[in-house]
Amino acid sequence: MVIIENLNKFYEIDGQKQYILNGINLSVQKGECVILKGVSGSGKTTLLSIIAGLDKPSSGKVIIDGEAVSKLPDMHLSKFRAKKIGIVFQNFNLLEGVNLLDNTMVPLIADKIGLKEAKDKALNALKLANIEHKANKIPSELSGGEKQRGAIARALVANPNLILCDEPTANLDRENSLKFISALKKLHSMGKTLIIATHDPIFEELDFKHKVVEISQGKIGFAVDA
Amino acid sequence: MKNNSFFYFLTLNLLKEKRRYAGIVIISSLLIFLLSSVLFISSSIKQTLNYTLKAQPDFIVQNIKGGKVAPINSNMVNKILNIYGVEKVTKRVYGRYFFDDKYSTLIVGVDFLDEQSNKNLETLINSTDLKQFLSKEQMIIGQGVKNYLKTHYYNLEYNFLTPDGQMKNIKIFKTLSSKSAIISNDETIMPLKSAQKVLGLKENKITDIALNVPNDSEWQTVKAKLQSLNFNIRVISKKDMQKAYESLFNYKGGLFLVLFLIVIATFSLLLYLRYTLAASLERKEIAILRAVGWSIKDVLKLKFLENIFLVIFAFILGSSLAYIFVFVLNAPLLKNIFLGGSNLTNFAKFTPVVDYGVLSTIFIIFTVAFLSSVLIPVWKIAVTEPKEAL
Amino acid sequence: MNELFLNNYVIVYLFSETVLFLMALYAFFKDIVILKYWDFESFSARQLKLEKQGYLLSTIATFIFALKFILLIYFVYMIDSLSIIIPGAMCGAGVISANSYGMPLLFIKLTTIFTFLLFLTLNNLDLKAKNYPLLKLKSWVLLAALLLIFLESFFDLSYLFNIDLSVPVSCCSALFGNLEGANPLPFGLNIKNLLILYYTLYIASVLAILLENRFLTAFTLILFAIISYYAVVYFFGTYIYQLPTHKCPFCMMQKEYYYVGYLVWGSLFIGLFFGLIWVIIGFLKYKNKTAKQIAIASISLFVVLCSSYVLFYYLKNGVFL
Amino acid sequence: MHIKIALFKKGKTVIKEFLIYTIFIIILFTAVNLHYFFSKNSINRDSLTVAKVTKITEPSLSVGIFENRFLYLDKSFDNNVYPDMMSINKTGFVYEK
Repeated sequence: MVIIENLNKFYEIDGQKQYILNGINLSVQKGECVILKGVSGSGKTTLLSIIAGLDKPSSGKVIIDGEAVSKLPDMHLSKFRAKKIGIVFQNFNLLEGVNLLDNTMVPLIADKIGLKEAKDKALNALKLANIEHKANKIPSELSGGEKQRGAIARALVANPNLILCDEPTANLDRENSLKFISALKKLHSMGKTLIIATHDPIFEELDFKHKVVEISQGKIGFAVDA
Repeated sequence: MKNNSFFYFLTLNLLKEKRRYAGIVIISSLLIFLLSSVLFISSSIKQTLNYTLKAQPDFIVQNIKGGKVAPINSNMVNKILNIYGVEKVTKRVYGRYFFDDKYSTLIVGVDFLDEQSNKNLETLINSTDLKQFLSKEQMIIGQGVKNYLKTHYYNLEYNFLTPDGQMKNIKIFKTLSSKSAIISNDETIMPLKSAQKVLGLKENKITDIALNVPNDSEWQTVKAKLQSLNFNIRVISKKDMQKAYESLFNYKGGLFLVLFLIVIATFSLLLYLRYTLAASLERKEIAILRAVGWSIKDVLKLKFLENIFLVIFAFILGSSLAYIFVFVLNAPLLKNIFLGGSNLTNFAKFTPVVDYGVLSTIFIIFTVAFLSSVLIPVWKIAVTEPKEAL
Repeated sequence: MNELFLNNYVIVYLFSETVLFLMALYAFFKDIVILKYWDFESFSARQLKLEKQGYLLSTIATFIFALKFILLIYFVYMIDSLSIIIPGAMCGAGVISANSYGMPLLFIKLTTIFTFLLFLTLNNLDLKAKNYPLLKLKSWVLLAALLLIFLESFFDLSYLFNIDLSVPVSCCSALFGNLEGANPLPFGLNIKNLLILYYTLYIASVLAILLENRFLTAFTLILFAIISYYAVVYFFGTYIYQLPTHKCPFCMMQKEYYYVGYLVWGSLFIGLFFGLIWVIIGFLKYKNKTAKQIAIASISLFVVLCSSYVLFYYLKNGVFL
Repeated sequence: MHIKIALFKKGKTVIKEFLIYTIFIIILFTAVNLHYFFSKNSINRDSLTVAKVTKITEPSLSVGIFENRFLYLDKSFDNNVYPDMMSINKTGFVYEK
């Protein structure tokens, strides 16, 4: 499903290369759940954003479903992202002033879809994330956990196979974190591939993870198959 | 519409930023309102003048003395009648009568015995009243004249003071409608003889002679023949007048437009700065859109359509309000720029004229300025890196 | 400097052209940078920046194209309305021939619009592919289009500044009327042969497009456009004006003829442009069904429109002019 | 927050607030067009009748200075820089003294 080959990301400052990611090799099978562990600044977020095509690598390759995403032109990359990848952000990233239903629709809109169909799909996704009763609320009226579920609904709406989560529980209390994990389990049982970047110890207790990858200073420290 | 979720999102986005856009729409419509009002007035006057040119004789023959128009002998009419191809030769008597050193009226003498004038007069006043009108020495006055006379308590008649010091009393028969005030506001129509007296002309003297030449291709020859009647004759053709009217109001419209361009340049600059500022506020939002799968092209489309919506909204609003201001409310304040304000108050009503040329002029000038000033900021925001959402 | 420059139309026209000129100038430098430094394989920051600037260029190009199209119509309208000010002119034909810059200006305008349309088509194809295969080509086309804008601006100013309001110009009857003994038609044609050629070329162009023969399409379409010009001016126009002696390509754009001239010339040029674009992208091994359909529909509309004037005149009056 | 209402067709929805603005604009636009349709030329015809009687078609300008109403015929060349332009002191360029 996801193959990362010799991935580098660096910035050149005064002619010196500052590596953020250095020679990453990783492969994730379909349906797997992978935890990227590491302290802040270790590069796990950068790795996640390169996998999602939000950022470009300095060299190396990311292949998702047989497509080399990092060299795709914007139009294709965006379409690819809309269809194949769902992202759950640390700070939820819902559009302010737009209700949850419309927020969930956003990934579909660029794909020239009818409004009715888009709303139906969005409502389905909200149901899946157990938040459809708040469909008409705007983000500022929602609690952190509700926002998180909204974000999951948005990540699911286009029915992607790959779900990426960036520090998903960083802004949640323990109760909501547990709820989030049960939601992840549901996704896992649906056969989605999950890649989660986190440093929250709560994920240690996860019973369905396949792999834990520790990243430190831009390198893969060790990878454990669970 | 297959794409209507996009449209829905577009409107959602516009309404969400309502406060931010309201200011832009208000200023834009105000600018369009001002420009359209001015151009509507000038094109309306131009159209009315061009329309009334139908009634304008093809040629006017004047007598020039010392560079000024001097009375011409009425026996010149017979000389002109001898030229082949000439038709409807009419005497015209007109001139300014000053009520005091500021206010004046244009006295026009009309030969009511002339069959042609008679027929037109019938349509101007009801034919049943025509006999009554011709029975006495009476006059028809324009709205502006009426207004002036009324403030001086002359409701039924006026005593003109002729240049030789005599009083000439003429009854007021009718007031011309303000609908024709663009050309008749300060006019006083009276019988030819009375006009001659009021203007101090001798009986065989008239102001000038009008004539028609039905065949266009004869115009050059007839003009040459008229010129050769006397060395101090001036011949004015209808085409000269049309051109003069055209440039008279083009001039004002054009001058205003040049000033307006400066205003719109300032507006564009402000718009540019505002959008650049807004771009930094919107970065996060656009980054989210990009992160969930919108391409640069989609964002560009969204932002451009938003602005096109604004432009169209402001354009319809501004130009419709200008239409109401000019053609329903008769452009208070602004009217005097075109009609002047120092003589009799003008009661002109403007003929509603919606000229495609004028409308497209306003639209083009505004769209070009607006869209070109937001183009680069909009692009800058559309290429926001999606990783900024993280 | 003369009274012309206080005319509303002229002011707005020059203002818009100036804005477009500045945009074109900006795009010109950006385009040169892209042509020089583009390297798709690179991951460098510069390459990423260039990819983004590609979008800026296509946005500017779309903007310029849309406005140039509107401004062409506006220009023709302006020329027509100037005929009141310019002595001797009865319609746009006299004004445009007021000096020797007029006709080339009109021709450059059409070429500019065509070049931009070509760029936008190439750009669209390029963005659809995954590795920018047409980038160099489209950038060169854009460069050409921008250079044409500069040329056009020069001609614009030369044209407007050199109109002398004190010198009468010829009106259309003098420009297009039958000259004594001289045949204004090309290749020594007469009206009958001109019409035969006109309809033959129309059928040939449509067939060539349908048979996907690109060389033939280009050849017949261009020839058809040239013949159409003469056919409209010297034959179909007389039916639009319902006057056998009135030969003019401009008067039909006036209100008296319900602005039909815009439709007549518009359909011809749109057909020609899309036909040629179909030919060009065909040589690059791309297919575009829409361009093909627009081309056929547009020239067919042109032919039907012209012919119907003749037909209706005949049905109404029972004779030909 | 935004109430959506069904419009014309099933399944097609428009935000109510947007609809209000659109309807406002459409009403304004229609009113203007109706006014134009019913009142165009009615004013012109009156002017034409007066002009037919007087055979004078110059605009009735409220000009302060007395000037011959055929101003435009004074082909004056007192502006040496732009001889083709109408001289500004005579055309009613600025009407007040």
